[in-house]
Amino acid sequence: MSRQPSVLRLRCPAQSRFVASLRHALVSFLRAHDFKGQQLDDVTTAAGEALANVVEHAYTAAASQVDAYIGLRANVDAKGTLALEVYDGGAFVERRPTRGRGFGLRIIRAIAGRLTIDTSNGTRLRMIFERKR
Amino acid sequence: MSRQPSVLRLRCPAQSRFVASLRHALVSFLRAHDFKGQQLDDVTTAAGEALANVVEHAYTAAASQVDAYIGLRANVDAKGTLALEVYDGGAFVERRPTRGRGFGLRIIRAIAGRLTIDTSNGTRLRMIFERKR
Amino acid sequence: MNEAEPVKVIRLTGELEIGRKNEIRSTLRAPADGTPVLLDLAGVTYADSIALTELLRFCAEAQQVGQPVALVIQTPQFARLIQYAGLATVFKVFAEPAEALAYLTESPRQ
Amino acid sequence: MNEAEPVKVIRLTGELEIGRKNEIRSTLRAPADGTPVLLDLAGVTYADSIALTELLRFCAEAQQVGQPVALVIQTPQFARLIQYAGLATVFKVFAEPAEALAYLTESPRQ
Ligand SMILES: Nc1ncnc2c1ncn2[C@@H]1O[C@H](COP(=O)(O)OP(=O)(O)O)[C@@H](O)[C@H]1O
Ligand SMILES: Nc1ncnc2c1ncn2[C@@H]1O[C@H](COP(=O)(O)OP(=O)(O)O)[C@@H](O)[C@H]1O
Repeated sequence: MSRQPSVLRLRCPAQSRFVASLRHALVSFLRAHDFKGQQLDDVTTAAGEALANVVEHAYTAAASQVDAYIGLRANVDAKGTLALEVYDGGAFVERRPTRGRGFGLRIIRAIAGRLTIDTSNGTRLRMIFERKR
Repeated sequence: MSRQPSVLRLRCPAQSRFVASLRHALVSFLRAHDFKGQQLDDVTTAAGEALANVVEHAYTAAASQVDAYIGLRANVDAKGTLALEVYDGGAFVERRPTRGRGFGLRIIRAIAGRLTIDTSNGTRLRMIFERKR
Repeated sequence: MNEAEPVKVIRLTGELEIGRKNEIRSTLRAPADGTPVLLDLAGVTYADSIALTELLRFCAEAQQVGQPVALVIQTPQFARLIQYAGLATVFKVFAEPAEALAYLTESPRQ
Repeated sequence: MNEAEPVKVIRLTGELEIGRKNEIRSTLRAPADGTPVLLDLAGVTYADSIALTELLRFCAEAQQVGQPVALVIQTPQFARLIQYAGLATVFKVFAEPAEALAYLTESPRQ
């Protein structure tokens, strides 16, 4: 077991073609830290939804010259607890739920034990996962 | 093509079991940025050697309580040029070449167009790769 | 399965995610004639809510022309995604193609 | 290949890298009796210099007991790694198992 924290940080243009590889990089990192099975799937699913939301919503109102990026930060501490953050420099879009949409945050809420959404400066989702053994 | 730079940063305990997944995470990131074929292999090989050197050498003289970490940073700029850094907080070990050893830096030199090794504060290898198309 | 009631098989494999949205959308086109559709998703390794939205749209279009749709899903991540999204009762999901086929060709429908 | 000259096959697959150092070391043990060894590395997907060091050690041990060793390598990354390390003339590398076998069983050796 590792005593020090491990950190993965990724920053990419907020384009759909980068989402899969951000997810793959996260999976590689989590596997090395003994995440597996359903928990590995669930964390990956939640990350995928948060990343897709950045691509789909964060920069819709932004000027085209803006630096439209997605950020991801995964921190595994000495106890194996994962803090996962997905963030952007865009603007959160308040919206009424529409039929056939609005699954992303619902899925994330179903998975993440603790979720905070900070929209004070872009959008930052923070999810905490205790490692299951 | 992305206009903004993309960055992957990883930090893990300097243990051999993390090296493969750091490499996998790098491969995922590079694939998304259109690295492929021999160049993708070569960059991966160079990164693997640099990471292995940190595990094998950087902290051999260090006290056991030291925060023995490996760092990796990959930056792809708007032109597609990759700056790859592998760094640690240990001490570079000057050594005479031994038979049957000493391949790591030789392999890295054969691959990296531009290589700098900064040993002023831990060891930091910096390699630059122009993207081949 | 008899000649009178053929089944159209639509297959998607790999990762059904945001980067493949257009491809998923164009693959999921309902035949206009009401032929039952077996959506073979057994080879899907990962799915996200973008894929779910396309599947929902496809099933709604199919329902409008009275076309039954059965999904074959074997990937735990995908099956759980549908649960988490609250869509468990919306899709007709089967683990085995034979079960899906039986549903499409044998069950009585109005 | 005849009864008088059997060939021992040692196979390693996947990623031959620092995380598997101990496993690679214990797999690469030279038989003491001089039996020719076919090192089947066709299924290797990646190799690093840690693996090269173990291969070198194995080949040196084999040479001491007059035991010929042929490597089967098909992965471009692995083949190039050997070039970059300056070891192209040190290992007997073949792309096909049949070629390696022919070398081990047919070529005249002192
Ligand atoms: N990163 C983000 N930036 C801006 N708005 C967001 C972001 N994430 C979510 N939202 C807002 O929250 C709404 C609900 O998101 P979600 O539940 O994922 O559903 P959907 O993406 O299908 O609309 C989105 O429609 C959007 O208005
Ligand atoms: N990150 C590092 N920290 C400390 N020493 C290093 C590091 N990388 C390389 N070295 C030194 O450089 C030497 C040569 O490295 P290398 O060419 O990879 O060969 P090898 O690892 O087989 O010794 C090492 O033996 C070590 O003394």
